[in-house]
Amino acid sequence: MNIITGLINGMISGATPILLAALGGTFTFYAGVFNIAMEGMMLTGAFFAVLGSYYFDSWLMGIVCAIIGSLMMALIFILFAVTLKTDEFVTGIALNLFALGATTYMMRQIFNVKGAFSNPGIVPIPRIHIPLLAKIPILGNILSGQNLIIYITVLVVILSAFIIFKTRFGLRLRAAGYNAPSLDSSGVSSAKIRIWSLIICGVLCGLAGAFLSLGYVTLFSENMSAGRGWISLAAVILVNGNPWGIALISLLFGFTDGLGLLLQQYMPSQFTSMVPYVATLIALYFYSIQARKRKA
Amino acid sequence: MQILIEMKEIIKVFPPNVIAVDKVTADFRKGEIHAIVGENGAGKSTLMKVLYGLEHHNQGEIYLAGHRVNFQDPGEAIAHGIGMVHQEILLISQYTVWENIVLGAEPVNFMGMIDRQRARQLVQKKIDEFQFNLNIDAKVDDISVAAAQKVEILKLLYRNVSVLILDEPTAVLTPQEIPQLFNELRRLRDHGHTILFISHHLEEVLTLSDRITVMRKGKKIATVQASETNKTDLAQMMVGRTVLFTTLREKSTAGKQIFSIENLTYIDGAQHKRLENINIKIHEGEIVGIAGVEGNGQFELVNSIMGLIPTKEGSIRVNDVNLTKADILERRQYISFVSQNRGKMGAAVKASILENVMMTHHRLNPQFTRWKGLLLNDQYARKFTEQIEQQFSVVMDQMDNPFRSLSGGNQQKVILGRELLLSTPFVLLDQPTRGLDVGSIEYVHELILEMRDQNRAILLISADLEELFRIADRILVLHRGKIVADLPTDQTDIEEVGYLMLEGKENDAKETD
Amino acid sequence: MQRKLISGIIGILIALLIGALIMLVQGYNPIQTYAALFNFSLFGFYPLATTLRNSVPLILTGLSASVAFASGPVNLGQPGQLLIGALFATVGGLYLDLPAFLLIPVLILLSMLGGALWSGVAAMLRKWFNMDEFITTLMLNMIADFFTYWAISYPFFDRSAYSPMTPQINTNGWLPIWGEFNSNVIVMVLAFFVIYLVFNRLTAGYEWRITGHNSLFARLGGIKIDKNYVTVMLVTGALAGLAGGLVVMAGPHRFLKGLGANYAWDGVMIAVVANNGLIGTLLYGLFFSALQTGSLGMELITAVPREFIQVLQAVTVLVIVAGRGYLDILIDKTIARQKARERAT
Amino acid sequence: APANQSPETEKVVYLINGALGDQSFYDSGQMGMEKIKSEYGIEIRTIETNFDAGQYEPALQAAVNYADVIFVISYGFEDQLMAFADKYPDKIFVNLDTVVQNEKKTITSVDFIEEESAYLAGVVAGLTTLETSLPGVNPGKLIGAVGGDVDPVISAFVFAYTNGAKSIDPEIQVETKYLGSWDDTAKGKQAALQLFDMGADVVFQIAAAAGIGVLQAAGERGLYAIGVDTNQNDIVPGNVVASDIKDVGKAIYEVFKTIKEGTYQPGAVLQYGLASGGVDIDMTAQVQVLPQAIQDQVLAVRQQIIDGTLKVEIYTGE
Ligand SMILES: Nc1ncnc2c1ncn2[C@@H]1O[C@H](COP(=O)(O)OP(=O)(O)OP(=O)(O)O)[C@@H](O)[C@H]1O
Ligand SMILES: Nc1ncnc2c1ncn2[C@@H]1O[C@H](COP(=O)(O)OP(=O)(O)OP(=O)(O)O)[C@@H](O)[C@H]1O
Ligand SMILES: [Mg+2]
Ligand SMILES: [Mg+2]
Repeated sequence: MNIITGLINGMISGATPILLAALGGTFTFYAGVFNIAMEGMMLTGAFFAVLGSYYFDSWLMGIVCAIIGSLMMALIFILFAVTLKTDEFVTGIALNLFALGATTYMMRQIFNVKGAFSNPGIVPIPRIHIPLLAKIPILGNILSGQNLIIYITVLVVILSAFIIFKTRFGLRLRAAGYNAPSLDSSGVSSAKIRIWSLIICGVLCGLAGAFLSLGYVTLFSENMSAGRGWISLAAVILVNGNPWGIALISLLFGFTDGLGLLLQQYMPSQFTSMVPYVATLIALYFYSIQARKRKA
Repeated sequence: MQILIEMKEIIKVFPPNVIAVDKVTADFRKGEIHAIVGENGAGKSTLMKVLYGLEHHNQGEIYLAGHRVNFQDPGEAIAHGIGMVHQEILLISQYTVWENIVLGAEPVNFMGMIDRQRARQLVQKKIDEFQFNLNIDAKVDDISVAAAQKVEILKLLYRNVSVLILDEPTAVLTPQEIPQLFNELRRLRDHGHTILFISHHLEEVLTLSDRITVMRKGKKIATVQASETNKTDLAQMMVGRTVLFTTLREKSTAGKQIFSIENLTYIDGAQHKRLENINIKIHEGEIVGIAGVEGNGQFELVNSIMGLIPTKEGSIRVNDVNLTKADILERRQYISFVSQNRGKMGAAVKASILENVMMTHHRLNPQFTRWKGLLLNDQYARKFTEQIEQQFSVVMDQMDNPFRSLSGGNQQKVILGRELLLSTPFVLLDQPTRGLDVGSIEYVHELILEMRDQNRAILLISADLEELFRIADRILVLHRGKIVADLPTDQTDIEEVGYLMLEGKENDAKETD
Repeated sequence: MQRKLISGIIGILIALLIGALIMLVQGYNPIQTYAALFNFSLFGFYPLATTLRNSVPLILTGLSASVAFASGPVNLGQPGQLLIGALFATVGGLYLDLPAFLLIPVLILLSMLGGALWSGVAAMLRKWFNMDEFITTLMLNMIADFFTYWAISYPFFDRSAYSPMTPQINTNGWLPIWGEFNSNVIVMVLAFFVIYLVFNRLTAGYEWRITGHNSLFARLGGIKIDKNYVTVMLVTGALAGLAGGLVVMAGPHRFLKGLGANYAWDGVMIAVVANNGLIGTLLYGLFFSALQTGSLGMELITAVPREFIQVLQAVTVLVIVAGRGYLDILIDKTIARQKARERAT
Repeated sequence: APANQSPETEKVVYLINGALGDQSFYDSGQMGMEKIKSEYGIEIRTIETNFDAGQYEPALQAAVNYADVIFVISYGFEDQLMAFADKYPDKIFVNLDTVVQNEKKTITSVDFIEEESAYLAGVVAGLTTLETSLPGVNPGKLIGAVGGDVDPVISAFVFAYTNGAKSIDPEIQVETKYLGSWDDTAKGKQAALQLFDMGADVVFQIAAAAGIGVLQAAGERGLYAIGVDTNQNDIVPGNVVASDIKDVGKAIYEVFKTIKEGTYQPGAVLQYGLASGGVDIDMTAQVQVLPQAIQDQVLAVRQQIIDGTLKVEIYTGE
């Protein structure tokens, strides 16, 4: 029982950073930006979260700084990809490289360490205990007592689905991706919509980073995003940007990640490490089958 | 009448050095319908896009009601009451009709949420007001090009703009729909709207507009009162020489049968019958035209013949070879094909002219390759391209330049030349003159007749009835996936065909009873 | 062509200038640093040879990405294909006993086979199940990474080693080294000529290019695009696999942990920077190799930390591409404006 | 023979296959470098090759061009190291952590007997999981370990750790998780949480930076962890009961001292075990967790190993 709850909790916390970044990515996806910089934005967010939390002695400032940091990356993306019309793919690759180098360099310059900075002075983001939910048998342990960001993430999923499919901004956002000249001709600047989508992506990736470095663990380590941004990209593409689908894929990924660790009793760890990626392939398989059915 | 818009010495150069608009000075009055005519590439669209803020002019000034304006983007133009419908349809195919119409001016509630109810009501009201036949909840992807054009126009009407710019709005409408639109435009004019209107159809222009501006090669040639000019004069101003409007068709002597489709039926993924029991026979030296409103099965017919969609029922034959199940390469030994969409199906616009010219030849003509087809014969391909350049009088700079650097008319010439030289017994032409100017159309028609004289069988799909009457020997009318009439051209007229296109066979209703 | 070269060079110069500015701000001496960079990558026989040798995997994976992108398939699987190619060559080198003139070509072919096999998996997933190669190749990269790690940890593990690696391959499979000059460069140049020929002169290459531009047009022209898709995937996989095989045969002569490093991603980056042009890929591959090789010298001579060099590289990539693209637009616009002004007067 | 004729030992390079910042192994070496710098006033440089196999050879070449003494952690490029040592016999090569011997026998190897300290870590873990009086410790006899990747060094750690624990109580079971990563701290934490969920109450981290996640997991659950390579006991005070020390820095310092003093022996294999002080167990912390009795017991075993009365089995890969 304990292991199952553990697995579920592991799934939730494993899914959260991927989900947040992927939701950011879904805004840019709909706006027609080929954005692969989630990895770098998340990593920058994680670094600035620790920086803010440590210097201001406040997790809230940590979150604020994470968002600011990640937004700076988004602004660089905007400067190059939107304003200077640089290839989005190159911009993304370069930004990821930049984020990795810059966070490591700053960690060395500011904290005088390499590798990881962990310090009791870093204030973690608190867990939220919801008295009512906590009383529910079995589920109580899962519904209550999670990290604040996890509850925020749930809200973000709902809000994203609402914004994208129900609001004026959403209609314009999707229009920018489907057919930018049409949107431009309708009197709405598609470049502006792309900029906004990147800003939203920056904010959400900042949150994802904050969860990584102040939520799940309380430290910053080099390259601590460890490929999660790429997984979130795969999630977005896999379900064509649908926020609910993204939530599902992220949970699947979080689950298989934990499952992989659990399966190490039965097979070599190299194979268990493949589990999430194989699961993604399988998910893609089912998605393609479904898409084909829909088409036929 | 008072002058509303004044464009003074507008110059627009497309990087690096295409002078699209060359020092044009023009004025448009409040409450007039003002047509702009000119050959392809004359700069009509560009001039209008400059006014609409979609392109930015390099030199010159624009005045709106006496005030100097310089719109940075269409948003600003719309805010000043100027709206534009584009030549190429600019709608979001994934969105419904009403979503497309309200996009950019959506009614919302306090939360920024789109007020669906109100939006659909507003749109429906406009549709009713103008008596357009449109389902507001249909996806644009699923509606015909003509319907899409109406959506474009509705988009403007919805915004209550006072200046409407329409770039070739009638190109895809049926003869029956055009008067309807014209009446609407007249009504708008009478309410004080200004309508700027681009068209290649000189007759339309003459009936509809108050004044006409003629452009040629980026320059304005003249602005004339519609009542004081005629078709021949206009054409002469446009082209710079006299153009004859005559029927080119001659009585042809039909030989043996080349092409046949028998009992072709196509049912799409959504179980809709898109083609039903199609039978077409074409003999050598015969041009058979297919008339019909777009979306009545032309697309599926072309795709079936070309092998883009599988044929499950019926058969397709050329020269008694059964091509029903053949792959595309095999079909291409018998079929030449000119598509209606140059950029999408007819060419790779970013590839060089040379590379576009070689297509299909490189597989069918052994002279294009060496070493058993492994290596390309560059020399031969170059010679061949030169041949096309001369034979079809293509104006090109260098054959290694990208295909898109050619003007529209020249692009079409290259494609026609390529397909013509394939020397196949059967030729499929899908709207080969869409968007071309008078001069180019004339040339394309000559080419088609030349093919006929080489005893090929030609299937010509066209939305332009004048074109069909000019060169086709027989006209088949396609309506809702069925061929509802097969008429020798000299035994029918535009009115009859136009009626059949819209209503189908007169006794259709009886048959289904 | 000439303009591409000029704007490329100007882009590089601007990038170096911005890099110098960042260094000044951070308190490093840019002149000294760049001197170290070029001293360790270009000036001298050994540096030059090292730059050349290191450029081989970059250029080959770059060519793989360029050919794929220019022909349509978004093959991002170079990292995985490189690893599998390297594994195939290694295993061949461990078990085959042939004279050098046979073993070297055999291992080269094996590595290409391995890479093609791995890209073939993605191609088949696309062909049979319509699964997007953009994602499948990404996932297959991870899977290849873990799989090869398993292979060198268990079945092919060198029992005398302290970390996961295979034993050294048969010395007959080692690529000859003449002085400082490693013959992997020759294989790479050969591969370049072959792929250049295929892509630009052969009927197949023509069809790939046209398909990359407009697949519907290609199809209507009688080109079998599905078949070509598979061929392109296999060929580009083979190129990436070859990169892996050469890494083993030219360098450590065995498959060891960390073998793939970042070559393959760098290859994708180079392809994009070169706008999928083959000659451009070759030139930018050399440039990035020089940058990476020289970065060691920067670190050593001026004590500029490694991550700073990473930042510099990212800036370089961005500035080159943005500079080049924007320069083109700027030049065109200026000419247009000039022309308009002439007309106006 | 008196070792090196070259009196010049002004420039020293520390060449590592990975990257600094693991807060353990590589960093500990770096501390040794800093120490010889301040003590002898020499120039030092560190070259990190970041597991990039293509960098190994040029890095060696650069090191040879620059320095007189090269300390190298050569996992993965032993071959190249041998070739360079043979080619440049008047440079001093000191290989850390593995034994590498070139033909000319000029490479000095520093071999750490990590089994001895890992065995002690196992003893600590075994005693802790039996000590149910400690808060959170359950009666089950399960302990855990989290490794970065499966490799022979990690396997040696786990092997000795298991032996140490079983020496306390043969019924103790050891569960091991591998992360497939050395920097994914979140995954390190997840693995540790899973082990705690399975009933383990002590987890030994052998995963460099990613292992800090293990320590934080212990803090979150109120359970226990064992640090590695440097003293990590204060990273999460009250939950890290001990650290398995591997002092690369000390080895660097001591070897360099022999070079300066002229007693350096090229080609020697120096064993750094508990007795010589290269590896150790460290239980000192701000917040003491283990009862004195347990600490004494551990120290007693430690003494036995130093005395040679207890022979710790060496991992052979079987
Ligand atoms: N975006 C562009 N870049 C470069 N050249 C362009 C661009 N748009 C148009 N042109 C060129 O500018 C000239 C004028 O084009 P424009 O579209 O205004 O002609 P048009 O009169 O509307 O022709 P048509 O009747 O074919 O619509 C042509 O030579 C065209 O090729
Ligand atoms: N998008 C473009 N990019 C580069 N050059 C272009 C582009 N469009 C047009 N051009 C150049 O501008 C020239 C003039 O084009 P335009 O369309 O005005 O020709 P035209 O003489 O009106 O031809 P036609 O009557 O056949 O349409 C073309 O020959 C072409 O070289
Ligand atoms: Mg136009
Ligand atoms: Mg216990």
